[in-house]
Amino acid sequence: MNLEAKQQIWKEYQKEIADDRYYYARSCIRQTFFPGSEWAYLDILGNRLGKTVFDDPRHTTCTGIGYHSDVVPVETIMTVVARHFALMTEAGFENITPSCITSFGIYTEILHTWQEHPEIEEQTHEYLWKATRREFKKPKNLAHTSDVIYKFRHEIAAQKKHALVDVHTGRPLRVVDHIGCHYAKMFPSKGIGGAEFPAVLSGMVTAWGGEPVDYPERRHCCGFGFRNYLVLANRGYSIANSKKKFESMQPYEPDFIITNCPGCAMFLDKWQYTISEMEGTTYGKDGYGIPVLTYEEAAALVLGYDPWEIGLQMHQVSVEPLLEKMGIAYDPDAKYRNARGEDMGRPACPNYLKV
Amino acid sequence: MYYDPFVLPFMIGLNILCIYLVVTYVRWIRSFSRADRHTILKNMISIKTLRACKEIFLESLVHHKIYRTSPFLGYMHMCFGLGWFLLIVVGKIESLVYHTSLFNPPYFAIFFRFFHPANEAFPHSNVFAFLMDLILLMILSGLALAWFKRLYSRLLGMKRTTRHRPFDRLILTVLWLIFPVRFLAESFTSGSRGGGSFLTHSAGEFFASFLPVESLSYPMWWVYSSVLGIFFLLLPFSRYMHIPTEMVYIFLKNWGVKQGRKFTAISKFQLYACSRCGICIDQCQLGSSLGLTTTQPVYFLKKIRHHEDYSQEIDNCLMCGRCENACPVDLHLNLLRLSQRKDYTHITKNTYTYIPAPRIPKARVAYFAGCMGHLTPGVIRAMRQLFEKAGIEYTFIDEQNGICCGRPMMLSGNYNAASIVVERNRTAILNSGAEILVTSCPICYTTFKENYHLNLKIMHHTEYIAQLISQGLLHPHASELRTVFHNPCELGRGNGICESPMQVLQAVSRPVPTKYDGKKSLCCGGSLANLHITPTQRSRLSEDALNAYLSYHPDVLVTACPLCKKTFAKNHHTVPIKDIAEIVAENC
Amino acid sequence: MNNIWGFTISSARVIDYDKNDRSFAQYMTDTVPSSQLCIGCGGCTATCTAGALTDFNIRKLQMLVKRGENREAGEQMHKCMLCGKCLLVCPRGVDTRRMIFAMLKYIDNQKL
Amino acid sequence: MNPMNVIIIGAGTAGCEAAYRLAKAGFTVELVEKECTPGGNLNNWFQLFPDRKQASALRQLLQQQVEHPSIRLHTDTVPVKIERQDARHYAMELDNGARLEGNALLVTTGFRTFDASRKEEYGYGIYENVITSVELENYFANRQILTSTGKRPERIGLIQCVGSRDEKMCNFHCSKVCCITAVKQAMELRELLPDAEILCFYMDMRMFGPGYEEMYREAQEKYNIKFVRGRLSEASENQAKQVVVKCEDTLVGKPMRMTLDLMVLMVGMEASDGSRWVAKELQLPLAPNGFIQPGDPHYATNRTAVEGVFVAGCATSPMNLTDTLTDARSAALAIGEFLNGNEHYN
Repeated sequence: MNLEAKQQIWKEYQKEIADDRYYYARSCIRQTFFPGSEWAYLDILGNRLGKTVFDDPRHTTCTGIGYHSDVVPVETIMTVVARHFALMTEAGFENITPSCITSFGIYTEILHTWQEHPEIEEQTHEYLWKATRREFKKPKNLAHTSDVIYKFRHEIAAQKKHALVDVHTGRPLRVVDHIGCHYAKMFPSKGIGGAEFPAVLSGMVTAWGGEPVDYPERRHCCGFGFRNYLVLANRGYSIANSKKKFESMQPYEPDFIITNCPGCAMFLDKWQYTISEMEGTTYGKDGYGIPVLTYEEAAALVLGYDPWEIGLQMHQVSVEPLLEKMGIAYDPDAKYRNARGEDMGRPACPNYLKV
Repeated sequence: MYYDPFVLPFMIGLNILCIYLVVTYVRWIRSFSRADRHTILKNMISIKTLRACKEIFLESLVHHKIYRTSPFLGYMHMCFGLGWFLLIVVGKIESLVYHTSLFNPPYFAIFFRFFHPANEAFPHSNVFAFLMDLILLMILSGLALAWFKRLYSRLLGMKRTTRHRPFDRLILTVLWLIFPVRFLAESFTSGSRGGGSFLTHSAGEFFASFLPVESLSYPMWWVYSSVLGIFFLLLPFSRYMHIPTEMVYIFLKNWGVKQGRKFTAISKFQLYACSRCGICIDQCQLGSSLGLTTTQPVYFLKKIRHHEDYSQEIDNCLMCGRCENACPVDLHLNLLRLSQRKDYTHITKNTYTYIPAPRIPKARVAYFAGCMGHLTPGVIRAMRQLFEKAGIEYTFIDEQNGICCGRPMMLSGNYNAASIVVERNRTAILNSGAEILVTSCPICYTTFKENYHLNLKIMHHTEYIAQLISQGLLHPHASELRTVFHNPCELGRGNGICESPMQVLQAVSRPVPTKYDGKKSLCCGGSLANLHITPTQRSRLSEDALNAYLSYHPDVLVTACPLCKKTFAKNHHTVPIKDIAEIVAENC
Repeated sequence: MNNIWGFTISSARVIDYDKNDRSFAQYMTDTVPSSQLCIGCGGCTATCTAGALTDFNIRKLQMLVKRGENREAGEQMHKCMLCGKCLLVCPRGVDTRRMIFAMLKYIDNQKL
Repeated sequence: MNPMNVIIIGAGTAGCEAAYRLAKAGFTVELVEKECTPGGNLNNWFQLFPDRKQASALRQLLQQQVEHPSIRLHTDTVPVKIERQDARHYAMELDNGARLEGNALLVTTGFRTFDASRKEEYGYGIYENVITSVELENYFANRQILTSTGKRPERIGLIQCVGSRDEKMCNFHCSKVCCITAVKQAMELRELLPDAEILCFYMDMRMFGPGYEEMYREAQEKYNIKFVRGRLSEASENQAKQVVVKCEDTLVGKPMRMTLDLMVLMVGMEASDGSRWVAKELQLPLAPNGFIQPGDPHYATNRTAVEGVFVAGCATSPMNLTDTLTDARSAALAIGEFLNGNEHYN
């Protein structure tokens, strides 16, 4: 593969990312399934990089899941998003950084709609006012949180404790990146590297010593697709998409998958278990799965956070083989203990997937 | 007692042969179906047996069918068949007259000249001697022709002769030796002891003038007996198995045993009844147009008999019936070929259930254009016009959503599937309530007649038009057109419809007689029965056939089959190709 | 394996040319070389007696076989009545009828 | 010295154009035509593609050109004998008794349209409402499109590749111009019959010339011509004398049946009888498709295997008008070089 040619294409798609003072919009899925991930992000930005991030307890879901499942009308979602902007404005921030790819896509879409149709923006002002008596200003800068990490990837690399390298052999870890569809497929110019060759995650991987894997189904959707997963009748189609990706990446023997979309992280992780239960197939080495990390988790590991502190025990696919490769010390007993040190009990063991 | 050790080879050979033949035939006949065996028993004591005897005389002995191919060839075969037969029969009578006992040993007649002291006269002994010499001369003349044929086959009316196996050539040599050796043995005997007649006696004296015939004659009888013995022993494994088998086959055939679609015992009889005379070779257009030389029935049957790979030959046959028409043994060559085609279609309860039961308006006359008819709308239009002109009310069975008659499937061996299609079509035809079924397609015509079991009159449109003309319902006017008629295989050879088209053509045009008239017509090359040749080969075959017809310089080439018409129309020619119905419609 | 999930993994609809069994296609090419001449004009299917009454589509079936999608051919081929009309209309000179025989034969041998 | 003389057989587009170019270059020309007027197949055409210019305008231009004083036009006559004494001397007898002599021979015998009645399943000559593209041009000239029953057709089908690309007719070649002719004729039909449904049945749309693809787009977009990818297998006639056609809509994957008020067969090109006769007379080799084989497909397109005998236009292969005119001029150039003895290549 001619990487230089690829980088030529990326060049056209370089977006502006604010330097500091971010208003943080949490993700429904991420905070539910990978809560440690969001905590790690806030901690890295605040304590390691010295940035100001405002984590507003008042903000709500963007209703994106409902919107994409055709149960929330566009006026409603616009009003909800306008409220987020209002909260941001009230808090004195101008740069919004959603943690969720779907939220990011929705914000982008809405801002674009308002730009093309000012009358709709006007109407949203009215709806918001009627509903909450709030006023809002549009954010000056919209970036996904992975964009922010991408922006500071070299700063993180400078502080790294562990590189993305197999410490036993010195081989760079092979990392499959998976970009959420709504990151750049709708508005390619809003993603780093555009829709075809998004560089946001591979940029991090490269900066931290890993080796991004380019495989045939790299751009394929994880299969979540909202209605496709949420409606049981369509779920077979949903999982088939992930399976297609796994089959395509397996020959490259990736060390882990990195994603920037909460939904993708969850599906790529959990479907590995489902597929193994349904068909007996596993995709990692020796009956293990391929670990799936969010970019926050990856950054945290690089910076030397404790794996259980950032919630890696919440993953279905075990991360221990990865930790061992990277030479990260962990306490196996601590895996199933909560923050207070109490035993949480152990999940039932899958039939086929090794944990 | 007349005995000499030299008869032993003959007797051993003859006895072993007889035992072998009886065992083989009994085994085959036992494997006949119960119905077939019943038929045989029913017909055994009837005029049919006499008819079979007559046929054996005409075909196995006189070989009268071969005379159609060439008188020389016919004479040659007759010399062997009839000659040998007469030699045995007259010899037997001679021996009886001499010996006056019915139960003289079988070798006695054969070696009569050896056992009979020449000076001992008996009633008509001179006549018998003369007759025996005459018959021997006849056989020897046939032998000379056969030799000649090996060298210059074309002069005997055959462009190509059969390629034989080495083993067959060996036994051929043995056969050819029999009569010259007999001639020598008798001549030498005559030379030393007298006897014989104009041939052996003269030859005996001639040989005696320079040969020690006294000491040569006895060894020569040994040779004669041995040659006969060897011939009998080799016969079951050679093509000469046809001699006894053909006779049994003729009886079985006359008693009503039919070749069905499966390869059965009667097929075996036919397989062994093939004499490999090779008359089918020249008939086959696959040979004459395409240079294919392994697929003709003689080779096909040979391959089956000797268990060679004949998978390609199964498919590579036009089933035009030209070989069958020419076969002197009257073998069912098409059916034999078909019996080897496997049924590949899987039949389930859903097979062809998609075929709808059409609603057919009722009428006295039903018209079935056939699948191919829909690709030649000119034929359909002409038929419509003729029906209208003759004031016939008719119903058009396959005007919409017509289905196949089933014959193309049968021709490919798929009888089971075809039977379902047949049943569906049959219902449609019966629903029309028609008394006469007219079809434009000879292929459909054949199936309707053979497989539909319809209790109504089935006519091809040539027959029907001929009938309309003779009934005075159509009044065509004679035109000055010179027409040549290509009789479709299935119509002329297949169903024997040769008169009607000629009557019709004579009424509307000036037909030019050709050597391809009637059952000798060529195949157009479009045959659906051939599953092997490529479209290019088909084109070449049809081009050759077309040129053969066009060499008579007709104004129009007339046929009576949509498939023939379409096949011939492939190449651009100045002579138009029309269906007989179109010619009549144009001149009505 | 018990399916406690209420769904199964959808099989891929894509023609997986790498994985598909192309021996049927090869057999067809070998036995009926003219089958390669097809340009998919549909003349055969239009004139087809069986095709008028069912979803039997000889153009599509032979194309599926060429791509290694053999299953459908196995299911459908027996709808053909072998009437030979397709042979007469093919503008490319594909020996359609022989192609069908070849397919039937192969299906019979392979128990497809 | 007398000017050199060139005999041209066939005063169609190629013949007229080549005659004029040769005359302008100082040669005298004997131009032989079997019809009463020059113009050839162009005389049957109403409008040209892709610019929809009147064919009559071009025809008049060509006819004016052949009035050049160095051109002697022999109409209503055909050659009965051609004698080639050597590469530079030809004598030709005409059926009117005239004898022409020349120093080079140009064969511009053009093409004949396919005899549609050979494609019996389409019913030309059997069904009343089946016509050929040539006949449709006549309809256009009369500005009236009516069915045999005198009605304005509501649905018209144009059938591509009739007699071209058809193994069953032993014509393997593509006639090149029928696709674009169908597009043009469909547009003309639309102008005369704004409410009719017009469909083109095609195997491939081969839009090879400048402006052709654009015209195809225009036909789809502005003229609402429907294109069906499927070859017609057979046609029949119903009681109302309409044509019922069968094809497979291959893009849907289902057989389709449709009633047409008028069916137009886009007949292809075949080597003309004149070409065949000349080729036989002069022993010119024929290409497998029956057209005269040029000396070389790239650099000797106007030469033949016989030195001094040249060929231009549709006598060598199906061509559109543009290419025919170009080919004629190229032939004039090649003949000029040949006669002046300054050939650049052999």
